Amino acid sequence: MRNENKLLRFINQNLVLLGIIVLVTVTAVIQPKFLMTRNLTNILRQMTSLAFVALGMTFVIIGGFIDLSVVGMVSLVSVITASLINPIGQVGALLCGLLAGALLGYLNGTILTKFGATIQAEVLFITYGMSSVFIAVGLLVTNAETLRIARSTRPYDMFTAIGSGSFLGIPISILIFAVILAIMYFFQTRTLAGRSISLMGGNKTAAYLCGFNINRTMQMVYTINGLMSAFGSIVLMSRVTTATATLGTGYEANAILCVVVGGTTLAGGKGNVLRTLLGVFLITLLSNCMNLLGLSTYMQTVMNGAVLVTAIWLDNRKRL
Amino acid sequence: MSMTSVLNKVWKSLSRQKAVLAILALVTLMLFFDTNFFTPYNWLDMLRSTSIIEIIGFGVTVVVICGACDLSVGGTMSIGGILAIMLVNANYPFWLAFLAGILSGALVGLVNGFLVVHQKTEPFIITLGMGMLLKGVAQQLTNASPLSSRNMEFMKISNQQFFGIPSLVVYMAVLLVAFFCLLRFTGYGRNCYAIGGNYEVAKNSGINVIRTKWIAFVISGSTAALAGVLLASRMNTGSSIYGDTTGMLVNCGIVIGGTSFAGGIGGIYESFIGLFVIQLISNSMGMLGIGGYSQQLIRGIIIVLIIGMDCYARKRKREAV
Amino acid sequence: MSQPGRNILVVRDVCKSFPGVKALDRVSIQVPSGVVYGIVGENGAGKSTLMKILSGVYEKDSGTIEFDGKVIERTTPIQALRRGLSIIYQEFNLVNTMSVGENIYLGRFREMGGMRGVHKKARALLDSIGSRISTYAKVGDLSASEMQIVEITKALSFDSRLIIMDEPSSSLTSEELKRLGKIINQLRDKGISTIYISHKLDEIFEYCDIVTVMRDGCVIDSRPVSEMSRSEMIEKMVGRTIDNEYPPRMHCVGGPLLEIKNLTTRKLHDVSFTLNRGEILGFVGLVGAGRTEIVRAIYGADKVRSHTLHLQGKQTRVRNPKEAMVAGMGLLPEDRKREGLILPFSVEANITMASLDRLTRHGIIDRSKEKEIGERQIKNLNIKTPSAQTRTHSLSGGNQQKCIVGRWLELDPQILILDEPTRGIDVGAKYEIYTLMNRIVEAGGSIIMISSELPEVLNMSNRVLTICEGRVTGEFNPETASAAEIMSRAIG
Amino acid sequence: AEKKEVKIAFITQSLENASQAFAWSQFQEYAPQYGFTPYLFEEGYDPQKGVAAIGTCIAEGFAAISINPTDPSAMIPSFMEAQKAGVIVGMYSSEVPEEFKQYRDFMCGTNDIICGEVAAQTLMEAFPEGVKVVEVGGQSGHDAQIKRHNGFFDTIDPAKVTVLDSKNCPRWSSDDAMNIMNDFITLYGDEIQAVYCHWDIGATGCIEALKAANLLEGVYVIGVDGCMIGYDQVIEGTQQLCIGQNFTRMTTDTLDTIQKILNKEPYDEVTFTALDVVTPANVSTFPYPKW
Ligand SMILES: Nc1ncnc2c1ncn2[C@@H]1O[C@H](COP(=O)(O)OP(=O)(O)OP(=O)(O)O)[C@@H](O)[C@H]1O
Ligand SMILES: Nc1ncnc2c1ncn2[C@@H]1O[C@H](COP(=O)(O)OP(=O)(O)OP(=O)(O)O)[C@@H](O)[C@H]1O
Ligand SMILES: [Mg+2]
Ligand SMILES: [Mg+2]
Repeated sequence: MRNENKLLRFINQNLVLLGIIVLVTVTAVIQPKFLMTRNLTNILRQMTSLAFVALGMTFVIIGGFIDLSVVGMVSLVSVITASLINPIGQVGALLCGLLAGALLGYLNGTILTKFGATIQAEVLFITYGMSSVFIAVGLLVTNAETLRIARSTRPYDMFTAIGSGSFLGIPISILIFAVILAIMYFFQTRTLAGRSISLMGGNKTAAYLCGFNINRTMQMVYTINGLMSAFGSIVLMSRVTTATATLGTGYEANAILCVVVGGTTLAGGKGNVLRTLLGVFLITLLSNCMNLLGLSTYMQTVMNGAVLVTAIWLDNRKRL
Repeated sequence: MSMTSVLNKVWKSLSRQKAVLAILALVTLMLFFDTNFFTPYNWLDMLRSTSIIEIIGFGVTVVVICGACDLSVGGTMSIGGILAIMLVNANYPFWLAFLAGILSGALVGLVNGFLVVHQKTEPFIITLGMGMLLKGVAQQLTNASPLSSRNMEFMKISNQQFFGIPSLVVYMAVLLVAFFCLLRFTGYGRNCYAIGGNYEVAKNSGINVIRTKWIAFVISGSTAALAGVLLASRMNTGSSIYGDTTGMLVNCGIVIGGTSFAGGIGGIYESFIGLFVIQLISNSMGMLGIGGYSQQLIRGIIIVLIIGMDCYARKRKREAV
Repeated sequence: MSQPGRNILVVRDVCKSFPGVKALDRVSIQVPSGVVYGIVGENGAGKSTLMKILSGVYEKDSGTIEFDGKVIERTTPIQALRRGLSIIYQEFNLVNTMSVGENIYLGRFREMGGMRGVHKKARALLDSIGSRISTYAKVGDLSASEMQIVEITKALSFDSRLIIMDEPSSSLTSEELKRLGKIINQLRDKGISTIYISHKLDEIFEYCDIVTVMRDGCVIDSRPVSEMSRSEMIEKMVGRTIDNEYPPRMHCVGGPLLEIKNLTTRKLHDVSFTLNRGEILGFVGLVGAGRTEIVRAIYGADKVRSHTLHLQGKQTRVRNPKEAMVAGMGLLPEDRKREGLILPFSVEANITMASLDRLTRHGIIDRSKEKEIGERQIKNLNIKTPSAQTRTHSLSGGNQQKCIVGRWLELDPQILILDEPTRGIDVGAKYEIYTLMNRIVEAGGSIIMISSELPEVLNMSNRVLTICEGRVTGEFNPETASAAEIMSRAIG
Repeated sequence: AEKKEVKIAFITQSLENASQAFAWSQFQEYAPQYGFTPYLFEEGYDPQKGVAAIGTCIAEGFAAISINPTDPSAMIPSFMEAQKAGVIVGMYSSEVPEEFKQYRDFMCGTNDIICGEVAAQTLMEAFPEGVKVVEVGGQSGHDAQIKRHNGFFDTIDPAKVTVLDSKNCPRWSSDDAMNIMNDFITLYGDEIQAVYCHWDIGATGCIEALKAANLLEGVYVIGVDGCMIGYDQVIEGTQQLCIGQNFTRMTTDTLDTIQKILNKEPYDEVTFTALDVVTPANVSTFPYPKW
């Protein structure tokens, strides 16, 4: 009786994990090719870029805000990075891309604090507008052309390595992600800056009266998000070897869904970057499994939506 | 003295509604250019172009007043249209097509309401997921290719004119008045405001909060589907791609108009203005020959500015020395 | 009109448990018709819980409730209302965005015949208790006492025979309190019973006919007020004898520590004063007089038009709370739920949040030290909580307040600003907080104390400033000045 | 007196699509030579915006509209209105369904169905003994995607061409194409002999996926569009077939036709622009594209 309860509670607390296990088992039984190493590494490669973006988004949501402009940042950073390889070389381009992401995020944070947007809905639509601005700038810069890194005259082997290289059999992109994740986990749980984010998410006024600089924390959160988007952008770009002003379309909604499915509430204050990773994993796995099971693309969209709605619903029931 | 105080009052109410300011600014701007912007045809055309999202917006406003939001209306709209076209093509009478469309929307609203109101999930995220799901259903229904109607009579519903006024504008006006009265003068509408204003208080005052808010979602779903049927008639087609950007656009317009996502503040008139601004921007820029990326850039900046200025005004008020 | 002998409400052996807490343990009370029934008890004694069970917000675990002769099994707030039992909660229960009339008849729009009917009937009700509030005014624009009147009017609109008021006076000025007293007397004359919960014993003695003392979820005693003395009541509440409600006043005032000159904002006009070392400086004034605004301005939480601030003789700039903390200030805000606590966070996190800077080396928080601080303050302040990791929203009001006090004690500020530190706190906890205040001044700190309870200010402070309409209107030595003198300056 | 400006509108699905952006640049370049002022309207893949744009064009008294819509059949009611108002309606690189042809005045360019047909024919010529192919489709529900798919499937000889699998992308983005291709590789591995991708940049994603799986050698990759990247891939030999559309020709044809109609001269209702069938063998004979 006791044990049963414990088991139930464990299941309840780890629904996402359970979902992943069920999905993996069912797919592996019906389509054994699922377990091929190549497929598994593919899934890992595929999820890294979204995982980066979702990682940044986790901080934004813990801080009690939201950001719809990640798609704009991902695309603009990809354009900037790809077009800088020729003039300044790949290391320079990479650094500039990351810097650009951080700056775009900082710009978001600054605009929001200057306007004094504090309600999530305000933030939602302001970043929605910013997304439009970023994408438009990217389009103006490239004239909607797709930039291909393979066309650069300078070496670009570092980018291809990020996208498709492996180290000891593990994709390099996932290694980079693991390092960043570890840093971010440490940052969230152990540092003052990380704590200030969740305190702000919990109660802005109280945090302010205890000496936390809300505006600065907000800028920091958005800068982190911009930086993470830049990482996501670069990983994605090196994987597909192209950069466009529309790269990463749909990432904003997907990232938010991953974060929420992972168990971070939109109310702010509570959340965990590791759980977000589970969310990303579930979402990525889902489309892979559907493809392998031969479901039509349309059915996949239905299933995607259904799984998300169910995941959020179940997660919510647990909290009630 | 009285002149200045009147002006002051006007200015105050204007600055409370940035959307009206934006309209005035755009209209003033257009005075300096030689276009047909000020022709009655253009204004009727703008109203007609905006009528579909306005109608959706009216329903969503009820939900927003109750303190939630509905991003699934895009999917609801396209499903409503697809069902209507399917029935019309199968030679069922039009009223049945309308009924089936609206019922499908009501069903979606019922499910949304169950999840958001009864199960207390986060409306933003759950309706976003629901929108995704509905898009998939719409694709499944049509095999992802647009479905044209073969019935020219059906097309007329949204493409005719009543006394020189496009029928869609007339439908919109009727719904505008209906929704305005619903929220302003009926017990149901007032209950919505109470729920959005303070959920617990409304509950303790004996308002059936669950039912009221749930009905709001049904209303929102039904109007979205109704708009979908009208759109199908307007376009003579039902397709799964129609609603892709609608959900975000409608909710954004509502916020631009000044209806607060926190609930309890705003109304139909505000939403109407807010949604109209969006149409006005693209119409005036189109006439000025500003297209493509620059238009997207300007639209983004205007959205940021309108909502940002609203925030800023509130911040100034909070911090006033 | 009252029918003596007939009980409007009979509660028998009601129990209620929350996870880890037995909030009510076999509670029995009997409320006759047409009386004012007082309930007193420490924080967390279970007063609010009992009322919430009566009004249907919580469900009882066991026991019986009889209202108006009928046994009530399960009820919802609205059923209770329609039966004639209304409750005015500690926190206001109004929709700020709607009009007064609509608030009174919330949810009964149709029954009242639409907008016009609502306003007409609301007007009539408000007139009947002699209030001139416009029924079209937005509730959010009203003052606290006006909101209270709206609440009472709402209760009357249901033809209530029992009105529960859970700490109605915590946000009222003495003037407004008098008005409330009048209304309660009117209710009594109409045969309507009132349950009156308060920590302010003066009010209990003034208004109530019968009083029940609760402690730790149990009813300790119920008696006519006339048969119970003040000291007896306090003794029963805290379960021990308290010789004094206030600890002895400290006399360790030194030289000037903080000098404020020409503080001006939208609401404040040229406020200047000095705070000395080792002094407790009391601010007295009506609600809205601007006391909170003064301290928030000093603390850098609000913007100001002009002011100069000298700390230990040196001109210092305090533009935000951070700088205030660096300068050695701490603020215990007025509204603990909205401004003080992070409710979904643990007791520990709430206690340590101001001193995180000190626990941080190279940006990394020392978790073991954090735990240590949490435990220390919980013990130090005797915070009643299952564990340091318990979320603060399940704590009672007084214990929540202690968490915030603990937060500042840990930081040990030179100047501690306490804005209504004992609002909604029981006598025992109050005494503890007073002792803490004394400990702080003894150690060389200074305190600015804002309180709406005049006796408290008079007994604790070394000096009292009266504030009226944004101006400092007087300075008194509480040991020599009379309460009447001070109040007359505070009223203006 | 000053001559009245002749305004023509180019209404496109989305300028985010490079081919459309290039087409618009061609309008900007050539329209002045005909004395037209070109205006741009964008649907952003939302047909409602196209309808609204046509309304604006009517209000503003445009002479002609050249439109490449997201969903041609949805435009019919507004085409009727435009014609009633005397605005010339021309389809650009897209065609309305047969029964509605009376509501547009002319069409210039190719039909995406033909792209699919050419892809199928070239594929069958390259593999006379039969071939196993996977299809990576464009944005599902999109006019071009539907037509390129239908054209291909209606042309292939089921006896010779086995379609192993076919999936559409949620969007026209190369990472979606790459993900789908990866899953195809997992499922079919070296069975895959050919890939038909609906657009060149999507083909980039497919090629990268094949490369990573070491399967690129010998796989016949088909892309449609004829942009720089497509040409590059053909030159590199990673893509075997690139079906190009000549947007400069399409634009000048459109402008020609509009001028003829305005001058009341006889004109062709349909002007086909031949597709460029670019293969590694003949790539040097085509001019390198400008987009
Ligand atoms: N929702 C709840 N969940 C868990 N515990 C609760 C809840 N509400 C109250 N309690 C606990 O029940 C006990 C009684 O609380 P109650 O609010 O009734 O006290 P009170 O007498 O009204 O105190 P105060 O004077 O501070 O308002 C407290 O120990 C409190 O922590
Ligand atoms: N005339 C007014 N107009 C608008 N708001 C007011 C007015 N008076 C008071 N308030 C509001 O009431 C709050 C309490 O006022 P304030 O802090 O100045 O008074 P106080 O003396 O500290 O009163 P309290 O006893 O409530 O602490 C203020 O924060 C302010 O928002
Ligand atoms: Mg209480
Ligand atoms: Mg105060």
